[in-house]
Amino acid sequence: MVHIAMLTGFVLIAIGIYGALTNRNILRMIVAFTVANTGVNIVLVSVGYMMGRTAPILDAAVPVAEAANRIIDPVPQALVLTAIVIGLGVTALMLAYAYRLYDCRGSLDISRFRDLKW
Amino acid sequence: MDFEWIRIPHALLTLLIVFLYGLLLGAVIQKIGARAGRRHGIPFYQNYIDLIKNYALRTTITHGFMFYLGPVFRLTGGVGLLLFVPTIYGVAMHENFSFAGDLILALYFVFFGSLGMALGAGESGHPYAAIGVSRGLSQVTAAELPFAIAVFAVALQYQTLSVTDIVAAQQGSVFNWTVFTNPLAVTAAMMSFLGSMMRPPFDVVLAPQEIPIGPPTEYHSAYLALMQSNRAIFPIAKMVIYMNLFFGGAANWPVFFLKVFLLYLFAAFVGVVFPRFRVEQSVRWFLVWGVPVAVAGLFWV
Amino acid sequence: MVSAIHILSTGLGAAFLLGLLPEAWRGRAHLVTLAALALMSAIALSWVLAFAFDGQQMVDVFTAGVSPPFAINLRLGMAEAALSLTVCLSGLLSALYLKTSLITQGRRAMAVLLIAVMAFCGIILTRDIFNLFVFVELSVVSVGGLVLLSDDNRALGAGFKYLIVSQVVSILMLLGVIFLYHAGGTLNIDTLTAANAAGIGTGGLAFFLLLMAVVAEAKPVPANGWALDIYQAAHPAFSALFSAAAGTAALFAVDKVLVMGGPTWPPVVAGIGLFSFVAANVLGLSQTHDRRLLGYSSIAQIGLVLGVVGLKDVVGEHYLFIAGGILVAHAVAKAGMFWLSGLVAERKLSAWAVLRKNPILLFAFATFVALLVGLPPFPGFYAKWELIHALMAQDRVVLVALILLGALLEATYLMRWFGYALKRGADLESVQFEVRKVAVVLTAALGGWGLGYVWGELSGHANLLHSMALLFALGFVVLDGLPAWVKNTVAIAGMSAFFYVSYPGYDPLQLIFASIILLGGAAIFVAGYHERGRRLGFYPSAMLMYAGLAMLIVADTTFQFFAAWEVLTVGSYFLILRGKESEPHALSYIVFSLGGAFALMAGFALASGGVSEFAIQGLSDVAAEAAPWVFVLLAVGFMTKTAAIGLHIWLPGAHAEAETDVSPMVSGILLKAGLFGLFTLLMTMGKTQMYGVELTHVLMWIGAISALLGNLMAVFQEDAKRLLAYSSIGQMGYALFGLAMMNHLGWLMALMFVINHYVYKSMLFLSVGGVAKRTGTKLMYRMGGLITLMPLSFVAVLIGIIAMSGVPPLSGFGGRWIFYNAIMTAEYKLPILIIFLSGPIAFLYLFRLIHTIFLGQLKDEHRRITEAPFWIVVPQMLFVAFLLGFAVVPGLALRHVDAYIAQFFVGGGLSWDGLTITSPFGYWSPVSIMIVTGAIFAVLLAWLVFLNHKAQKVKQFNIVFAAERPHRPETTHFAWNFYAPYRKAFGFLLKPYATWFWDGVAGAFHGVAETARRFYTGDGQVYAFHMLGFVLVVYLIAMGM
Amino acid sequence: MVKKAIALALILGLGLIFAALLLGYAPDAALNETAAYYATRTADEIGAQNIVTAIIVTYRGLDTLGEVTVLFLTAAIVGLVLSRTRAGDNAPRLSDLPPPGELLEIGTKLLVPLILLFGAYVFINGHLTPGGGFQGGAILASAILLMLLTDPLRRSSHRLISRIESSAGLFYVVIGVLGAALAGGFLDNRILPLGEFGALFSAGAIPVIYALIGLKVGAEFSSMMVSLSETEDE
Repeated sequence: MVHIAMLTGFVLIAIGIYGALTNRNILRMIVAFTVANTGVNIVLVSVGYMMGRTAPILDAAVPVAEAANRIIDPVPQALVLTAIVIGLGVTALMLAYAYRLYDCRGSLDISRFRDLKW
Repeated sequence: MDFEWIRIPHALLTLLIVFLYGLLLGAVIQKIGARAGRRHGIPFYQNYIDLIKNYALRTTITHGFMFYLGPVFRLTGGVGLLLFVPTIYGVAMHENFSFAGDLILALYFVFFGSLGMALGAGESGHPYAAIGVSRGLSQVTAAELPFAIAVFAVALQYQTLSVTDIVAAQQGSVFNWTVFTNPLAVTAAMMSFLGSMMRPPFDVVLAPQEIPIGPPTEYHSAYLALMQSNRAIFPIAKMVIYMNLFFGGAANWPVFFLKVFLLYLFAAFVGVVFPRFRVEQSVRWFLVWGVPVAVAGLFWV
Repeated sequence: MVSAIHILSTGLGAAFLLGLLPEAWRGRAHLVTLAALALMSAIALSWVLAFAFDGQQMVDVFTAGVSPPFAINLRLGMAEAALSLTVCLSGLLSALYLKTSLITQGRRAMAVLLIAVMAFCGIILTRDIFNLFVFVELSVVSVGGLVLLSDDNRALGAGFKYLIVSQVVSILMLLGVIFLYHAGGTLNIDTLTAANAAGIGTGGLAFFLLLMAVVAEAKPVPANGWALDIYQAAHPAFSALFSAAAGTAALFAVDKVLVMGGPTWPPVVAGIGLFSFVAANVLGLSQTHDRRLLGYSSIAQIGLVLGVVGLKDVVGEHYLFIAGGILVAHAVAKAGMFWLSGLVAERKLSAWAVLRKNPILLFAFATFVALLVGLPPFPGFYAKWELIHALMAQDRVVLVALILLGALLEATYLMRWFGYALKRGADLESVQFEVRKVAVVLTAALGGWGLGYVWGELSGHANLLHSMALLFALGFVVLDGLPAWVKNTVAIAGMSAFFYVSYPGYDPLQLIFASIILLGGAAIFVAGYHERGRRLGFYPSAMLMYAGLAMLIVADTTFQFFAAWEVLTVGSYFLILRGKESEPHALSYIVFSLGGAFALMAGFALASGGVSEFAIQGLSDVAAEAAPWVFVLLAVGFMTKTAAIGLHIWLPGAHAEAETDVSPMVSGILLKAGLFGLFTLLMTMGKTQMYGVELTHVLMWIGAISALLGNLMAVFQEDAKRLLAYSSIGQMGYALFGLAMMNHLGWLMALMFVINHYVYKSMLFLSVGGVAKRTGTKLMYRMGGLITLMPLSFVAVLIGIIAMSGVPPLSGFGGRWIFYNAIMTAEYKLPILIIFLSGPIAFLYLFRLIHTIFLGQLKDEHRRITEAPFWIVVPQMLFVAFLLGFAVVPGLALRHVDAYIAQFFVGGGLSWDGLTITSPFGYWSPVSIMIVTGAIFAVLLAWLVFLNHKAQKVKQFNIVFAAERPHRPETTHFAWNFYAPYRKAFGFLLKPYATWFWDGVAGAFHGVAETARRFYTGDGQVYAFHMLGFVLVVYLIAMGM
Repeated sequence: MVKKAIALALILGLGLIFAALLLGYAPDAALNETAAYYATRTADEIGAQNIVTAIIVTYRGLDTLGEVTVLFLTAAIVGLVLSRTRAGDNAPRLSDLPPPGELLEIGTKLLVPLILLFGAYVFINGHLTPGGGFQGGAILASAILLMLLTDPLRRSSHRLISRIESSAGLFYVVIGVLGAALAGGFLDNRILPLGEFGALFSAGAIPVIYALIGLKVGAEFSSMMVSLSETEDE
């Protein structure tokens, strides 16, 4: 179960990166990266998952005393939230770039932006 | 070996003898050369006459300061060279001023006159003078090399740089002469000797038979006379060194006259047999033939 | 003390506060930004001071009131505080520099800048790997934003490439973080280390991913195309921040992360770092765009530090000193250079010539270059010294070689650039620089000096900035505004006083060298009165050289020796660079000199076995297996300075193109530094065999061949100063030969050459320089007949060439006499033959020198010129007097040295009885020679005058040849190609094999650079390929290890 | 083609690493030390029911502050970038655009307050139930999105948004600093009483912080959307 989730995550990362490496269109690259990010996030949460346990919320169902044996690892959950938001921030920044790039060159082909080299 | 005032008149005496003999020898050798070429040649007293004539001439011009000093340098070089080396072995009055320095002094003093002469000639502004100097200097770098190595070999052989000591070591028997104890070094040195005597095949520096060339080109009257004086003294001074280093020196004047004459004759003999080298040819000749022999002589020791 | 967390909270708080300010309050917003950055810097500074002076211990800052590993904690030690300070200060200065831009862009831009600085500090401070990720992402986003500030539209592309790559990096990093968490059960670095998480399950792989992610932030070659583009296109003030702060933060992150991984990974990181260092420097060679070049240099420097980080265990206790030294020097210098580039309008390297308009900026530029190259007294210098020693202590010879190669390449392009700035480009009309920006640059430069002081204090060696000589020299930087004659007087007085004060402390050998350096130097300075105006830059450079020389001869330890060596090298470089056409020659000088210096450093390190404070005397007991290598390294180092054949190609140009009074300094005095080194080497190490070959014999050969070829090349020069320069090669060859003979008289001869060469070469360079000043050319065939117009110069040259050729009665003969006596006991005869050959060759060029300049035909255009300037003639006359005196009483100087040398050799000395000097083989009486020669000369002259007193001076063309009267001096002056037949005979020896060889080396490096840099195609996607490929290749290599 | 092949090769290489990670992964049987600490100590130390919230806001509060800052940065940069191109714009007139339609207009009027309320609920209860500042903030922003859909030319007050954004951020930092000054460390939530476990006003400063985060995130998303929508006008 965990392995399946994790495999899914990895496959998504691989697909995302492959997409980013082969698509010349900037928007497609950005989308590919979001796919890869999603994959990363899946891997992230799957690491903390433990079979047969419940969410780390100490309500009536999970008394404090039993918490250590009843809940899944809360840390990856916290991390993934942060990772998602940061990923979102970077994606937004890339989109802003895409906008400006298109604005100044009229094209979204990454290979057109090679004036700086060597 | 310190200075005493009496050395001055003694040295002047040596100088006088050498000077007179040098003038004579020059003419004799020239005559021998002429006869070998089936010409009549000059009388043996010709050099004395020329010298007196030149000293007496009154038309004198100068191109400047160095021009004026050139002949003085030249003759100082010749006289100095003679006087820094003991002329007659074992005779105190002909040890001259050899207390001032050893063999090395003599070797380097050779250049004193040449340098001054070259400078004086240079100021004349005559391109032929400069060309002569250029050729002469070029040739001498190679010509001196076998000699220098031979001298080094001899010095090593006798473990001294003092001319007197070197001569002393050769006394006793003819076979103690360096020419027998280290024939290779002497052979090499004699090659250099040819190069320094301004005779064919190494006389491109002065090229006396064609247009005048070389340092004396612009010199005349008393200047020329000084140089002629030098031409009498300087070769003999040089031959004294050769004699002392390689041929056992001379213990008295007759032996001296003989050895010097034979050495001079050797140069003249080669001169009439061989045609003239161009500068680069003579440079190569010395490097190809002279240097290996000299090196062999060095390792003979 | 304010908690370190407030470095972060101040930045963040101010960033948010900016959002509350009205849009129109841009000036005030900028002030808030500056205030926040200043506050952050102040906090960091207070900690730095506390660590440095109050014995403050490292502190952990807890957040959330919970102790780690359960909450994030920050750590603040000396390193963190210092690096945070670096980051904050570069942020502050950049913000100040960017004032106009920031005000135009508005408060949002300022907030981004603040957050960037805050994020870099966060990377440095945090001890939690996920928190590290957050700060890294923050820095990515803020960098992405700041790149947009550039006016250059291409910056957009660069920024986007950066984002692409950082996406890849962040994916790797997150995977690494989460799996490391899984393996170690925590995110805290210290706990992970303690738990050895990298050794559990997938922890190793996870660690690898994390490590690669942080290493990628340090922009290793080749996964760094994006960084170069950013450096090139972004606003320079931002690039300054990016290079100084981001690089610093990334390196510290690597350092932090690396401890978790166990012993496998440091070598990998070291390999990556050093590869980057060398590769980036090679690539830098072919850059023509200033900012991109700086980018390559940044990558190289950061690579070097990365290498040191990887070698942490090897360098041991000096780790912080070394890594920190290189890092702060890099940060300050690189930031400064980027700020400078913002003041330069064009992007060509030669466009930096505009800095010439402002001495402050030029001073700053020089400071930055020196910081980067690691010249004394800057931190990089101390750090490199310790680094090489630490590596040598562990026998990491290959690493030492790599680092020195990289450093040399870097020095090459930086120095080349400096040369361009100083010499290239047309003279521009005056340019107005913004005072604020100049102030920022100056602050950085002064900061560099301050750091130099600090590192000197920390070094455990004597602080160079405490050296009187160096301080005196640096004082001239301050005095530079005064008129030249005032400075000249101060210099002469200072050097004389210094000599007077130090005199009692010198041993005879030092005394000889000290007299030449200090008194001789002062004598040459007399010529300096000729210069009008202020002569900017001359005195600091010259005094720097003299200071180095003065420090060199009294050096006790290898460190002092090396430091002095570098100081004199730098000073002389600046001095040589002053010549009109000297830029390429100065470059080749400094490159050779630094190469030689590096050889010295390696040699010293090898000799001491890595002990950085090592007495020079200790060279005499170097372990037998290392000794030959030490000998070779040191000898090569010293021979670059004496310009032994093969290493000589820098000399002719450098000496010939230098200014009139500089040529004697760099020829007559500077070359002696190499000889002094060789003296020291042979005095301590003596004869040394390598594989059965006696190395001193090799030196003899080198000396002999140098003498021959130096002289031979001098013969064929048309340029008078070049002729003298080549002759120096020959003369130094003689001296080297004498030393290598390893007998008493050989050394005495070398010393004689030391003195004589100084006198006559200084004199000749001055005379020739004076003539060149008057005639406007250095080509001898264009002169001629100047004897009557410049009689004093003529006399100087005359005496000079007589002395130099060794003709009695002048002092040159003494050298020859000692030489012949010395070779009598030499064990090895063959090279002597070459010396015999080269001796007379000297006559050729000397005669040519005097003849073609002073004799022969006067040219029409020179008929009105006068004697050389008074102040240039004065020192020449001093030298003439000295030469005549020295010829008569050489014993005055040599006697004591003779006695001094006696302690090194058994027997073979001279005896100095009365007027005659006696050796075991011969004798020499200078006074008698002088008197006899003088007397004969006087008598004959009197005789000639008596006969010819009425000689009439005739006109110039009163000569006759080939039946015509010459009328044109040009066609009558036999001067050009004076020794044509000689060339036919010896020309084959003159093929410039050495030049071809070095050209080939240089060409190969440039070729590699030109080809290899095409790897950076400029395509962002390709850069992502590089990144991934880099990770995989490192993985494969690491797995293979 | 070559490029794809290389890309494929690289991905395969990456795949090897992934495979190693995947195959080497063994799920923990019990909570590791850190997680166990959170499970057992959160109630006492933080007083939050939702352990994830406790971690996000307090234990790893610095991360969260950074996270918020990332958003702030992005918003600022997007604004910066887009305002540059927007300079000198000629605003289009309403009449150029098709009307949004009655359903949307009325739906918007009805839904926006509800959405806003829901968002506030989510972030205020972040320490008790799933959800929190980010989720709540995103919900808030969706209300703004709805408004923009209805009236693309509505010039929402940048100033207001940025005020909210900045002051929320500033307060967040201030609370953090207060934590350092008054309690155990930066961002310590115990500057306010922990209250009764499970109550709305409990867990110290967490609700306040989450509220600030919610506002801030909402404002940031809104500002980004507004900026983007305004550029789209041209």
